[in-house]
Amino acid sequence: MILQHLAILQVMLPLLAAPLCVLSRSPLLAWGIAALAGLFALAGSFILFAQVLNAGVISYHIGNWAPPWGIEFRLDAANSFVLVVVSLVGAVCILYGRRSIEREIPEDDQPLFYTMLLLCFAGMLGVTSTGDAFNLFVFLEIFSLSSYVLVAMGAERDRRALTAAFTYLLLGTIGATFYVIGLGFVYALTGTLNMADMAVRITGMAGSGTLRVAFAFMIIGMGLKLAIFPMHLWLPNAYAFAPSIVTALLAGTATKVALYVLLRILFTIFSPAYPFESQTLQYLFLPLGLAGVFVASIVALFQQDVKRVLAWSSIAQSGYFLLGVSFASVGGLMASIVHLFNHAIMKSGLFLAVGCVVYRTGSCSIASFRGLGHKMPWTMAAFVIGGLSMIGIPATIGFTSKWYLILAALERGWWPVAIAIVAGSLLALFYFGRIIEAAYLQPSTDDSTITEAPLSMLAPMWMLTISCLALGIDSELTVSAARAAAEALFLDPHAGLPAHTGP
Amino acid sequence: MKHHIILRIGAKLLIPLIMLLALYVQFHGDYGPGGGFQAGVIFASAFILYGLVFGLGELRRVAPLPILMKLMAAGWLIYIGTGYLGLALGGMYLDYNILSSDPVAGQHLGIFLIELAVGITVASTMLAIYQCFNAHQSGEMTENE
Amino acid sequence: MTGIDFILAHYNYSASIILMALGFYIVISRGNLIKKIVGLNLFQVSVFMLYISMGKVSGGTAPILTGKPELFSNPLPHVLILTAIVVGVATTAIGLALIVRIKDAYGVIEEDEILVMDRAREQLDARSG
Amino acid sequence: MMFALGPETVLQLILLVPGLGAILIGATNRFPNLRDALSLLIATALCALAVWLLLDHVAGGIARLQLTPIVQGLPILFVAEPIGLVFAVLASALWIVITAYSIGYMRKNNEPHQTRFYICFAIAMASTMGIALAGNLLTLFLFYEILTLSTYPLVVHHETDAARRAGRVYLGLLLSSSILFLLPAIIWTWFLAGTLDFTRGGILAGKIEGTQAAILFALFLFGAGKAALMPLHRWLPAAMIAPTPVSAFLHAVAVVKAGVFTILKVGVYIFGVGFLASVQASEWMLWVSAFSLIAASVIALGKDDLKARLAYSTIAQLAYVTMGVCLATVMGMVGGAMQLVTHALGKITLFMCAGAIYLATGKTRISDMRGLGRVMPFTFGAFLLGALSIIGIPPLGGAWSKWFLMMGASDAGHLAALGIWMLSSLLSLAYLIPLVARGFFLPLQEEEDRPQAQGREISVIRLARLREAPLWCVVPACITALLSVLVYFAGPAIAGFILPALGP
Repeated sequence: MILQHLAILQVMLPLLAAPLCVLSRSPLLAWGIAALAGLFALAGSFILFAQVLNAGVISYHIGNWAPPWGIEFRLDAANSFVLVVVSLVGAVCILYGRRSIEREIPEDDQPLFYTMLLLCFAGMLGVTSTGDAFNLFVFLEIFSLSSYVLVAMGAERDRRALTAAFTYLLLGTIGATFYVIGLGFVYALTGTLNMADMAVRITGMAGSGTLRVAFAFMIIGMGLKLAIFPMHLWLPNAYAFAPSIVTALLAGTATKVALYVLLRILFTIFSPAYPFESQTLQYLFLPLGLAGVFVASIVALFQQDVKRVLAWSSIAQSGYFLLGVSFASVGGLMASIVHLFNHAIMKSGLFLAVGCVVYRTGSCSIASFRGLGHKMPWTMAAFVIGGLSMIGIPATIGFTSKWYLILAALERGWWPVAIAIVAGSLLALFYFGRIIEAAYLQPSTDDSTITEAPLSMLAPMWMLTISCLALGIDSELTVSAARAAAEALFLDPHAGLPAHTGP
Repeated sequence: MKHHIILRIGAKLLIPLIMLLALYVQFHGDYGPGGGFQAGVIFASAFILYGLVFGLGELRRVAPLPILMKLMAAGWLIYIGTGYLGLALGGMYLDYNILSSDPVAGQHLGIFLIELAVGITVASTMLAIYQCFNAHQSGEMTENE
Repeated sequence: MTGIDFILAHYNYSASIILMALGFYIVISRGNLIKKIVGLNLFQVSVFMLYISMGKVSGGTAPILTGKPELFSNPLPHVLILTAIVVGVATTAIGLALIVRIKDAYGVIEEDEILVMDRAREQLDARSG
Repeated sequence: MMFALGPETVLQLILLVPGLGAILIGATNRFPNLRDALSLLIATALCALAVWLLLDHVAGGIARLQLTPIVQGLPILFVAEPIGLVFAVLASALWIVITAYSIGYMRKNNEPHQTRFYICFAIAMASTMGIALAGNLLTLFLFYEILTLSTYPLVVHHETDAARRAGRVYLGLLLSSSILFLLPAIIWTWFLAGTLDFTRGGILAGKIEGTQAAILFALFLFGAGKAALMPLHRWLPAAMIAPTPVSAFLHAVAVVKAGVFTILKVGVYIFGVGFLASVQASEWMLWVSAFSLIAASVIALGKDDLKARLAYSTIAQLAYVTMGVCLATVMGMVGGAMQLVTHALGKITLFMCAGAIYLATGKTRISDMRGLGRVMPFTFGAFLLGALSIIGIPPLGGAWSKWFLMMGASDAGHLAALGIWMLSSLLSLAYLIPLVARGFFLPLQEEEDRPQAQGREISVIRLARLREAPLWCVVPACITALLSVLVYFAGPAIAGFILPALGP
C-alpha cells in the first residue's frame, strides 16, 4: 500500500512529522522524528525515481478527483530527479543538524526549529511533486515562510539575521505574488490550473498578449526565488546569517526547487517554440547568466566571511543554470539539470563543513579558518574537495557539470559562451584558493584547543563529500538521469496526460 | 481597563454571541458560505475582545500559550490524519468518498473534519499571535516564539 | 474599441494594476519596516482582487446548489484566494514578528538607520578580522 | 594475482602501487627509517612494473585497462603505447634516484613535514604514471590536474610567505592554463571527433581545417602549461622556492615532462603527424616556441642564482620538444621524444648537483662557486656530464635528441629552425659551462682571501680537501650522469621503439 501512495506520502510524512515535533518537549525526540521523516523521504524518493524510470509518469489524484479538476501529484523523470536531490540534501542536513543546532539555537526553541525545518523540507518536496500550478504556489509559500523563520533563527549568533530574513521575506513574497499574477492570467486564458492541461490548452495562443504578460510575471517571480543575477539581493545576507544547517539546506535545495519551477514554466507550460520565449532565453537569460557568473564571482573574491563567499558563489552558479537553460536544447537542459544535482551536493557539503568550523570556532570569517587544516583535518579535507569540485577539477562532480555546459555551448556554436564558462570557473579557483591557503598555510592566530568536529557531524558531511567524488568519477548515474529528465521536459511535455495511476 | 464597567458588561454580552456565530460559520461551512478559516478568526476574535477588556493576564489564564501551541499542532494533525484516514480505508489521500458507505455522507464527514481542523488551528494561531505581540509590547515576556 | 473604452471595460484590471503599483512603490520607497509590510499587503491584495473579479460572472450568484438552474459565478478563484489570503496573513505575521525582534535588537525600525548600524558592525569585523 | 601477471594486472598495479604507497607512507609517519625505506621500495617496485610493461609491449602485448566513465562515452582508459612506456620507465627509474637523493637531502637539511613530502611525492608519481599510460585525452587531463594539485604542497613546503606567493603563482598558472585552454581544447576535440582515444595517425583528420586547426593546436600547446611555453613559464622559476629534490622532480621527472608529453601525445595521436603537416596548423606555434627557446636562454645567461639559471634552461630545453612537434615531421616527433628522455637525465643531474653544492657549502649563487670543483670533484664531474648532455655533445644522450630534431627540421625543409637550434646550443654552452670551468680552474673563494695561497700553484684536486655532500646526494647524481652516457648508446634502440607509433 505504501508503494502505491508513495507519491503523496513522500510529502505528507514530513508534514505529519512537523506537528509531532511541536508536541515533543525534548529536542532529541524532535530530532529523531525529523531524522526518521527525512530518511523516509530519501528512501521514498529513490523508489519513486526508479518507478518513474521503469514505468513512466506517475500521477496521483488527491482525494480521488481526476485531473484537471482535482489536484494531481505528477512525477516524471524531471521532478522525480529533483525530488531525489531535495530529499538527499534534506536528509543529510537533518542528520547532521543535531549538534550544530544544540550550539546555535536555544534549547526551548529547538523542537520548533525542527518543526520549521520539516515544514521547509515538506514544502520543497511538495513544490517538486505537484502537477497543479496553484498547489505549487501553496507549497512554495509553505517552504518560503518557514525558511524566513529559519533564517531569522540565526539572530542568536548575529542580529543581522533579522534584517536578512526581513529582506528575504519582502523579496520572496513579491516573487511569489508575481508568480500568482502570472498564473491568474494563464488561468483566465485557459481555465485550468493543471500544468500539463495548461500546456495543451495554451498551444495556439502564442500570439496572445495576456499570455506574454503571464509569462513575464511568472519568470520574474521565479527569478527572484532563484536569485538570478540582478534579483539576488536577498541571498548573500540570508545565507550568511542563517544558522549553519539552514544555510546548507537552503543552498542545496531552495534555489534548486526554484530552478525546477522555472524549468516547468519554460518547458512544460510554455515552450521554447513560442517566439517570445526563445527570445527571452537568448536575449535575457544568456546575458543575465553570464553577468551573474562574473559579477557574483568577482564579488565573492572580496568577501571576508566564508559563508558570504559561498553565498556569492551560489549566485554565480545560478548563472550557470541560466546559461544551460538559455541554450534551449536538450544538451543545455541536461547540463543545467546535471549541474542542479551536482551543485546541490557540493554546495551543501561546503556549507556543512563551514558549519563544523562554526561549531568549533564560533566564527566563519576567513581569519578564523587560519591553521584549521591541521586542527580539523577531516572538516577541511571535505572543504577542499568541495572547493575543487566547484572549480571543476576532473574526478569531481563539478567537472561533469562544466563539461556538459561547455559541450552544450559548443553544440549551439556559441564559442564565446564556452570560453566564458571556463573563465568563470577560474574565478572560483581564486576565491576558494584564498580560504584553503588560509586553512593550510597560515598559522592559527590563537592557540586555543580547537579540535575536530564530532563524528555525528562529520559522517553526514562526508557522505556528501564521498558522493561528490564517486559521482565525479562515474557520472553515468547522474548523467543518464539528467538526460531522461531533460528529455521529459524538452521533447515530451504534453505526452501522456492520463498516466498510470494509483488504485 | 478594570474600571470601564460598560465595556466589561458589553464584552460579556457580546463574547458568547461571537462564539456562537463562529460555531455557526464553522458547522455551516460544508453547506454554505463559511468554513474553518472564517470561523477560526471569529472565534479567536471573541478571545481577543476578552483580552482587550480584561487584560492579558486574564486571557493567558483562559487560553494559556502552551495549550494554544498544542491546539495548533492538534488541528494540523487532524487535517493530515483525515488524509491518512482515506489511505487507511483503501482510498486515495484526502479521499472523502471512502469515509462512509454513502459517498455523499463521506464527503460531508470529510469536509467537516477538515474544516474542524482548520478552525482549531486558525483560532489558536490567531490567539497565539495576539498574545505574543501583546505580551511583547507590555514587556511581560521576552521570548515570543 | 478605443483605448478609453478598453480601459473602462476592464476597469477591474486597471484597479488592480494601480493598487499593485502603489503597493510595490511603498515597499521600495519607504524606509519604515511597518510601512513596507503595509505596502506588501496592498500589493498582495491587488492580486486577490484581480482573481476574484475574474471569477465574477455578471448576474451570477453564489454557487449554492438549490436545484434550480441558475447563473453561478466561478467559485474556484474564491477558493484559491482564500488560500492566498491565509498565506498573506501568515506572511504579515512573520513580517511583523521580525519587526518586533528587529526593534529589540536595533532599537529602531527605520531601514537606513539599521543599514548604518550594520555597516559600522561590518567595518568593525573587518578591522578585527 | 601477483603470480599471474597479465598486462592488465600490471597496469592496475602500476597505478595502485604509488597510491597505496602514499597511504603506507602516511601510516609509518612515526618511524622515519621505515618510511624512507618504504619509499625506496615502492619506487623500485614501480620501476620494475614499468619495465615489465615495456618488455611486454616489445614482445607484442597490448595492455589496456578500462574503468568507469567520467562523462558519458568517455571512460577512464589506460593503454600502453611506446611513447608513454618510455616516459613511464624513465619517470619511475628517476623516481628511485630522486627518492634516494631526497632521503639524503631532507635529513641533512632537517626539513619539516617529511612524511607529507613523501606522500605527495607518491601521489604525484601515481598521477605521472596515469599521464604516461592514459589511453585518452580525458584520462590524461584528469591525472594532469591531480599532478598539479599533488605537487602544490611540495612547492609550498616551507610554508613561508615567499613559498605561499610562489605557490599561488604555481597553482594559479598551471590550473588556469589547463582550465582555460586545455579543457576547452579537449571538449572541442570531443565535439569534433566524437572520441578522445589516442589513435595512431590522429583522430582529427578531415574534421577541422585552416585557422580553426591552428587555434585548436595553440589551445593545446598553451593549455599544457606545464610545458612552460612563454609567456606561461612564470610558474617554473617561482617553484624554485621548494627544496631541491622537489625542483629536480618538477623539472626532470614529472611536471614539465608531463607538459611536453601531453604536447607530444596531442601531436602524434590527436592531430597525427601527417594531418598536422597537411593543415599547417603548427607553423606559427613553431615561432612562438622558437622565441621561447631563445628568450629563455638569454634570460638564463643573466641569472646568477644557479637554480634560477637551471629553471630558465629548462624552459629553453622544453621549447625544443614543442618545436619538434610543431615541425610536424616524424623525425621531429622522435627528436621530441628523445629530448624528453635525455633532458630528464641531464637536468635531474644538474639539479641534484645544485642541491649537493647547497648542502655542502650553503651556496646558491654561481659567482660564489669559484673553485668548488676542487673540493667537490664528483659533484662537479656529474654536473659537467649533465651539462654536456643538455648542450648535445656526443657521446652523451643529448646528442641524439638534437640529431633527430635537426633531421626533422631538414625533412620539413625548415632551415630557420636549424639556425635557431645552433644559436641556442651556443647559448646553452655559454650558460652552463662557465660554472664548471670556474669550479675547476679558479681558486676557491675563501683561499683568495688568504695571503699564503696567493701565487702558489694549486693542484686541481687535492684529496685531503674534499668536502663532498652526503653520499645519498652525490651518488644519485653520478648515476644519472652515467645514465646520460648510457643513453647515447641506447639512442637508436629508443628511436626504433618509438618510430612505429608515429606512422599513420
